Formats: sequence, C-alpha cells, structure tokens
Amino acid sequence: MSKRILTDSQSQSKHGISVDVEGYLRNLDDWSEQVAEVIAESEGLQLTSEHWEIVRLLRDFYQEYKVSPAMRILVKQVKNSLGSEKGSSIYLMKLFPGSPAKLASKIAGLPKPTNCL
Amino acid sequence: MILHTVNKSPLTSSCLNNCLRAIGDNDGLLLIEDGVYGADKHQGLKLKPLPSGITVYALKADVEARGLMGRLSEDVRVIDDQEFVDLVVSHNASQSWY
Amino acid sequence: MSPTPISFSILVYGAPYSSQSVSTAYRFTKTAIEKGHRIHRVFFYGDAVQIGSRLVAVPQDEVDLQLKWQQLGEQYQLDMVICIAAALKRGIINSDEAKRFEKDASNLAEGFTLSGLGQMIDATQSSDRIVTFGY
Amino acid sequence: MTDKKQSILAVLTKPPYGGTTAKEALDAVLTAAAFEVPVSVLFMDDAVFQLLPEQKTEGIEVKCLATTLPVLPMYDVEHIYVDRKALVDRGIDAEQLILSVQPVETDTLRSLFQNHSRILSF
Repeated sequence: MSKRILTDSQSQSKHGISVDVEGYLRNLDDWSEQVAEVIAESEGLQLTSEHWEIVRLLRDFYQEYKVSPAMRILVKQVKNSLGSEKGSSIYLMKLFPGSPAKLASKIAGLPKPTNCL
Repeated sequence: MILHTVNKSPLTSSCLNNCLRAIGDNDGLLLIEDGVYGADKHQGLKLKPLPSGITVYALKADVEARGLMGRLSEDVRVIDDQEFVDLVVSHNASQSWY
Repeated sequence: MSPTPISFSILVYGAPYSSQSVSTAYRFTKTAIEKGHRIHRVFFYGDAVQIGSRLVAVPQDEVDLQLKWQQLGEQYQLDMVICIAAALKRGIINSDEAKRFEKDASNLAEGFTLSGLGQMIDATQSSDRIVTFGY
Repeated sequence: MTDKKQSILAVLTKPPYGGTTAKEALDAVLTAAAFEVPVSVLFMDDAVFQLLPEQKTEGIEVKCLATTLPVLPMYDVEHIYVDRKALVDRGIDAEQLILSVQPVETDTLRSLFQNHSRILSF
C-alpha cells in the first residue's frame, strides 16, 4: 500500500524533493523558490523573470482564495496586474507550453488538479 | 413555470417551507420520496398556506410504498412515473428541494 | 398526452443504498426513454458517485442498482458520467487515475465514465430539461 | 457546448460544513463561470450560514469555504442573491457578510426562479 507516509522510498526524489509520478509536490509545504527551479528544470524550463511573474501571481491567488484559477481566470488576472500584452493565452502558452495553467501551477506548488474541467 | 419537487417530510425538514416561499402562481409542486408525508391529511396538512392556483402532486410509487394511499389530503393528485415525466416536460424548468 | 420528444439531463446526488435518489432517478430516466424522450447525459455527483464502484456486493433479494443502470445504459447507449473530483475522494477510480495518483488498484464499473464538472455544465446547455435527484 | 448560452440559477440551501454539498455547489458554480456560462447564485435557508465572517476551520480539519467564496467576483459571478428572510430568521446582518450580496424579498426571489430555465439545486 503506497500510503503517503511510506512513499519516500518509492517516490521520484529530485534533489531531495518528494514529487509524484506527474511531478507534483507531494507536500505543498516543501515549496520554495529553489524547489520551483528544480520542478521547472525537470519540465525542461529555465525560469526567467517573466515566468516568475506568473508563478508569483498564481501563488498569491491561491494564498488568498485557496483555489487554483481556471485558465480563463488566470489570463484575466495576468491582464489585470501585468497588462494586456501579457494577459493572453498565447503569451502564457509561450512561457508554459502545452497546458499553461497546469504547468505553471505545478511549478508554483499548487495542488494537483483533479482533471476537473 | 417551474416544477418544484420536494423529497423530505415537512415534519423534519425545511424543504417544503422553502419551496412554498419560492413557488410562483403557475408552478407545480410534486412530492416524492419522503416528501409525500406532506400530503398526509392527518398532519393537518403542512401544505396549508398554499398559494392559489398551485396543483400539488404526489408520486404514486412513493405514496403506496409508505401506506399513505388512504390518508391523503383531497387536494393532492396522485400521479405515476409517466405523468412525472410529462410534468417535467410541461414546465420550463425544475427545482429540487432536498 | 404524447408530447413532442425533448432531451433530458439527469443529475443524481444521493448515495445508492443510503437514499432513494439513485433509484428514483433510474425510474425517471427509464420512463422518459420509454416515452420517446432522449437522455443527453446522466451525471452522478456527491455521494451518488458510489454507483460506480465495481466492488459493491448486493444481497440476492435486494435490487442491484448498479446492474440496472448498466443494463439501461447499454440498451440505450446512455452517457453515464461520474464526477471525477467527487469520485476520487470517495475511492472510485479508473485505471488511468490510479496511475496518476499512484494507487494499486482501480474499481470503476463498466458503463460509467469519470469526467469533470464541465460535463454537468454542458448538460445545462445541451439539454431541454435538467432534473435533479437530491439525497 | 452551444453558442448561445443559457443562464444558470444555482440555488444553495445547505450550511457549509456538516455535509459536502456547499463545497460541491461552489465547485459547480466556478466551473460554469470558467466556461463563461452566466450563472447567478441564490443563498437560501441554512446556506446563508456559508456567508458568516470569522469562520475558522482549523479545528475541524476542513478546508475553509469562506476563504474560497470571495473568489466568485473574480470569476465574473456578479449576481449573488440572498433570501432576506433567511438572514432575518437567523439574526444575520447583510452588511457583515464575507461577500457582497444582494438581499432579496420574496417577490424577487420568486421571479429569479421564473427567469431561469436552467436551475442547479444544491
């Protein structure tokens, strides 16, 4: 039985960080800026200041509401705080290729989505 | 026109009260499951302050299952599952109180 | 009275064997189909997701609700969706999700699909009537 | 999903923590909003307790619903109604809630139902 309490030996441990099969943090409290860099690297990303703007915005949003924003809401939030040039799904797609809301959330140390949408 | 369904006994739940506050002039009220206890005349009918023009229905299978057939208030129309479907069709929307 | 056929989506919230919800919803769905209506989707939410566990065992003299839904679903090609978020928390899981969440088994019964709440919202937009069966 | 969107009325009647319905209702509302389906929310009965300030859920080890509810305006859910009678019956002041809501009288409450053909009941 892979209960969380026993998983350290089985988990993919990257630089001592316990992440699950999809690369999400097992314990959200483990997050730090360094951890974010490591997660990003394992996703093939080198975090620039543009990435960090989004990651911080996501963390702030989650901190305030305890919910990860849906893609549309993320775009809106980015638009409101970083301007309309950055507030577009194309811009976010360039920074976080594939599924920006998911990938950025993973790096920001937000909970793993339940495939809900 | 809304079809309201209520599935709890009015003796133990506020469902029916809420429904009666929200119900409009041409709406329908269907009692299902434990909601059919609301149609029992021996309770002094909790449905009493019923807005005029509202028809109260009770779902036959639920009434029979609970031995209420002989105890129903005369204002209540007993309907079967087919008529339940028809009622949903003939109203614009339905709201469930549970 | 034979009204023009319309489409329904059925929302079910109560756990089978804890409330009547799943069985009242079943009777309604079956009757609607028999009257010539179309069922766009049946969406199980909240504790109703338990309908999807393959591990449920029912005494022979009681009604096997899951089997009834499966038979109805197969006969009429029903889209029977179980809310994934509600299901995972309650131990209803398919093999893909079992891999994602590192579980050693899966138990989703045949005939049901795990999917998101978007399917519920789509149901409100794509069917003529929504009927909710609460617990 | 069809192009022309039907607006949804989400009717909430349950208190926040004794069951999971309040949270599941919120998830459904947020999903509708994420898909840009117009959704109005109506708090009735014990659901108005969801709006009380100072909810501290650490003791019961449940995620605090009152933390997430204020996200509704961020999701463009602008029509949030509350049954005034439900507030009055419970001695709750509409000015002190965690969310800016519009208290409605019985007549308005009734017309809300009549004006929506898509109702989600929670």
